[in-house]
Amino acid sequence: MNTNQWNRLQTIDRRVIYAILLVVILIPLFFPITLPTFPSKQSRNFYDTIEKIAKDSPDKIVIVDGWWSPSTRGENQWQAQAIITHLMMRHLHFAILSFDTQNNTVTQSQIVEPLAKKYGYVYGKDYVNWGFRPLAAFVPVAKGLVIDIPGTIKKDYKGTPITQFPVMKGIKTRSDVGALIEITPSASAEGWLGMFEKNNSPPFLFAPTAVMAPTYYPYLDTGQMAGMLTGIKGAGDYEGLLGTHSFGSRAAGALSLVYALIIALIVLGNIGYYATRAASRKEDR
Amino acid sequence: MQHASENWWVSGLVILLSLIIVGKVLLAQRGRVPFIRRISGLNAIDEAVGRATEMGRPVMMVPGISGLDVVTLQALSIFSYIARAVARFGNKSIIPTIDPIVTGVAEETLQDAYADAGRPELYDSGDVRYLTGQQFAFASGVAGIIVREKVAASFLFGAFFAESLIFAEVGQQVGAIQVAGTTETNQIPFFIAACDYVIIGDEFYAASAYLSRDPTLLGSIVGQDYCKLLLLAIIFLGLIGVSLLNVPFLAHSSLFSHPLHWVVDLLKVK
Amino acid sequence: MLHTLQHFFAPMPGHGAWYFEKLALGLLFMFAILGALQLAPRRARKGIIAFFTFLGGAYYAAEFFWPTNSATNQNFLTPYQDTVAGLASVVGSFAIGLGVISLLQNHTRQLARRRPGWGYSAIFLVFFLAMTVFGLMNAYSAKSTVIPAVPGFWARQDAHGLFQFLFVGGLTNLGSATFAMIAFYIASAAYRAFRIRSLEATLLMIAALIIMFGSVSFGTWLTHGIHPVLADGSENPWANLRIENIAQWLMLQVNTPAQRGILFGLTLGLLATSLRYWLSLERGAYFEKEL
Amino acid sequence: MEYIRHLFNPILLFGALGTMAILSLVFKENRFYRVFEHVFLGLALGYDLEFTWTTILRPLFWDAMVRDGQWAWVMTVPVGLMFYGIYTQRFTWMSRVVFGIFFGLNAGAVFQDFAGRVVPQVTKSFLPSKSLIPPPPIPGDPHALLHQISFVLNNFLFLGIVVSVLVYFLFAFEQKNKAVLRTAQIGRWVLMFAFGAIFGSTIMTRMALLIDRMYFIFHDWLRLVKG
Repeated sequence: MNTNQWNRLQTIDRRVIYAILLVVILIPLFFPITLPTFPSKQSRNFYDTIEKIAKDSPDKIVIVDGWWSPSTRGENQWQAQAIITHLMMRHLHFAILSFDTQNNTVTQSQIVEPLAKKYGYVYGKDYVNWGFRPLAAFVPVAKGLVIDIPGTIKKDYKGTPITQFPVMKGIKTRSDVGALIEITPSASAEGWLGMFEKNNSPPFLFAPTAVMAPTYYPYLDTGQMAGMLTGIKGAGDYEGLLGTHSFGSRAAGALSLVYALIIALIVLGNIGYYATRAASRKEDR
Repeated sequence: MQHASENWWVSGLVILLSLIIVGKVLLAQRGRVPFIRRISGLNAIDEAVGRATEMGRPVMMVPGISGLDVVTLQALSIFSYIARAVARFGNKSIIPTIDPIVTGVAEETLQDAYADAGRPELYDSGDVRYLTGQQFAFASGVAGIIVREKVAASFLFGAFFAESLIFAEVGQQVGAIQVAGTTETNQIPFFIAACDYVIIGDEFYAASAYLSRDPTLLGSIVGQDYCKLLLLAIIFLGLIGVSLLNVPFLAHSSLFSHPLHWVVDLLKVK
Repeated sequence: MLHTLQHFFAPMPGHGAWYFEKLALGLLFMFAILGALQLAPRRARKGIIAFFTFLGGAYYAAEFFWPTNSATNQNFLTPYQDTVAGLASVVGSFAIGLGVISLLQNHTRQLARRRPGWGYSAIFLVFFLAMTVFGLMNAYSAKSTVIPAVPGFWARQDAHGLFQFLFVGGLTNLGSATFAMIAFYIASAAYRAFRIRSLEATLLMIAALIIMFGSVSFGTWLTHGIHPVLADGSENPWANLRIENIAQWLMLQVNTPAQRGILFGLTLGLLATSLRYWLSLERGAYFEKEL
Repeated sequence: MEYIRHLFNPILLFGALGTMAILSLVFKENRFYRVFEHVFLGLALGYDLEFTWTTILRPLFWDAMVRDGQWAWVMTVPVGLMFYGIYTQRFTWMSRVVFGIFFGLNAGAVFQDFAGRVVPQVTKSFLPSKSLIPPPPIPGDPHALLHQISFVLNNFLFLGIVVSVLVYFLFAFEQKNKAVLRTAQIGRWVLMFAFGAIFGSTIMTRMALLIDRMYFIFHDWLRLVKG
């Protein structure tokens, strides 16, 4: 190859890159590629924690708290879907809580209700929706849940007193909570860790978007978090562990291809750069 | 920490740092003008504005996407120097804004800078453009301005978030010379990838001092430097304390370990 | 004295006697202050601005530094935080007119003079008006009919439905789409910037590659052969070389301290700049202009 | 027929057309983009106006003043009018008074911010275990020495990075001193490495959004993708 051809490698037109990127994302959506998944340690710990609750304390309630809105549904929705599927597969009781207005509607109608049909979950008997709280109310809610759950929540999302639901029978304080699951695009873990959790009891399971995740590794090291799902990769890991292979694994497949593409582009660009430079040096001599 | 009384050592430190800064400012105003190091990206302003003028295309400045806060004001004061260069070359500038109050301050800033450079007639009421208060609507509007006006120089200073890369890549694609600086550390990598010159971290706060060589601002920068050294000294002291606590002999003798713990925990807030 | 003041400013839910008089009085009083400011000599103007700037900052500074009651962690200023925040957001909200006026001016001018691209200004104005009208209708009477039903073609549309169309169909989707543009740009930026042309660019590239390999399946597959536990059940020290562990170490041991160093500089810069604004020590064209 | 009706569902159709229009900009600026850019800006401004009224002015100002009789809120109106001084020669300076109040409000909050955000970072740089001398080994640990060595190395590295980055950000001390200059250079290299890491860890979230947009078009709207 001469200098020009090498040079082409480092000056690929951006529109070509964009077109390849689109194709690479679309292929796994149409033709699911199930790549072998290697779930990360944190995803596996997340999964194992739920399994352990199902075995050791199946009568406790699991709180599923969501701070995400449709703007990060690309990651958080699939995390929520995988986690709730797992809860239903092991027939654990759970409660939905939201600190975002749209989150509560989306979680209830687009995730839980379709899954409930599949797994025969009945509202009030197997799960309950504690509704939406504004962010300003976070501190009183988090602190209140420690000592008095019915007194803090009072009513479900439709205004029915929660004590009327069989699922809430015997659920009084923090010690009746099997796990706290937090699905979020923001820095919401610190609040729960500071005001609700006590030495990872009940187990704190965290599902942030991929950008947020690196900030929270220290909490995993200190054992303040039992497990973490990192973005869509985490959702894909989880579906792999569950064996469900829904959209999360397809998106994770697409993501692998995208990463491969970007890495390939970087390598090509550098080969082109190196070869062109070497050739021009030769000409200089 | 909600109030000073939760830990007076911490609050005392904040007061001490403030006094150092204000003291250095006052000293500099009395004539002790200090010297500061080169900030490479800022020397490119004249070059960028000059080239834009040769090409007959406008200069764009975006003061970030937060409301009227200290960061945005600092960005506007950097822009007032750029605007003077624009006025000297007789070019045109566009400032898109995301906040109505910022719009008002930006209009005043631009007018003042043009008047300062002796070209008040260059100011046009369409130069400062309020677009909307929504992050991504603003981003799509700015992207539209960049491609339609074919801006030849683009200055991105202020608080930027995810949209940083939209501005920088679109600008890169129309071939603009781009200089950027932000207080949001997580966006700096994207500016580095797509802009010609990037100023990092608190070079952003030093920029107006560097450009104006004003004694007050230079004094403030020196004050900040002393504060950094003070923070480093505290870290070293704390480290020595923590390290000594790992020496078995010292850790087990209460004569040493009590004062060591006291020193180490001085700045802790319950 | 304080009691009389409190009584004077007390809310009057039923619009009792003097409600409208007090409204008028309040307006008059404020306008009188503005008038007095305007009459003040020109050379006093900078001082007036400096005074109000100082006043604005003094509340939060005093609220922070004033010793608190240890039982409640509050001082005498704490209860007014909501009021101050409310005042600031109400007064700040009045400024939205500045933005709306300048935009409407620009677009109606385009339209009136049929300048090139005036069609886009028309589109802007139509959607602006639609969103404002149906948004407000949605807030006040969501159920009121906007478009009556035409059997066989469409059902009745109420204000809420139209607001949903504009908000969910338009605003949120357009926002997500703009956000998604970044995916394309991040790919082209990575391709262009990550070259071995200088030590700095090379370092940037290596760190990014390590993190990328550490976060996808085929990356972790590369080193999945290193088992975290040895045959005898003890931990395997070589497991630190698994790519995801290297990535994690990089984030914790390199990224965290670097970010901290930046943070110290940034926050000191913020402190210094804030002090200059608060004490009106700032310099620059805006601050040195003759008023 | 049902499918055609679904394709013309106004909310989905609006969203899908808008999505395609906006994304088309990455290839080339075009009319389709320009139309939806202006639709977007119009909607956003309208929403700003509506949002400001329903979430701020109506509850805090109008309802408080009219319904609850807190008449004193009327006094904010003349203050708000001061912004509009910029439209006149005579009252321009008045806008600076109210701008000044806002500068002050922002500046005054800095003390609490600094104490609450920065000082903990200072203490975290040596607490709880950034010691440069390793703690005594845990009994029965087969890799005790290895753990001690990595503990010390990691902590030295951590300290070294904080120091070199801070030195890079010193402005006033003339960097003629060789040691200072070299430390600052190392600081800059470390910064680049850290920035690369940030870049790498952002890619996934950004890509997930594009994947989600494609899912919206091909699953929610076109229904070509199952699941």
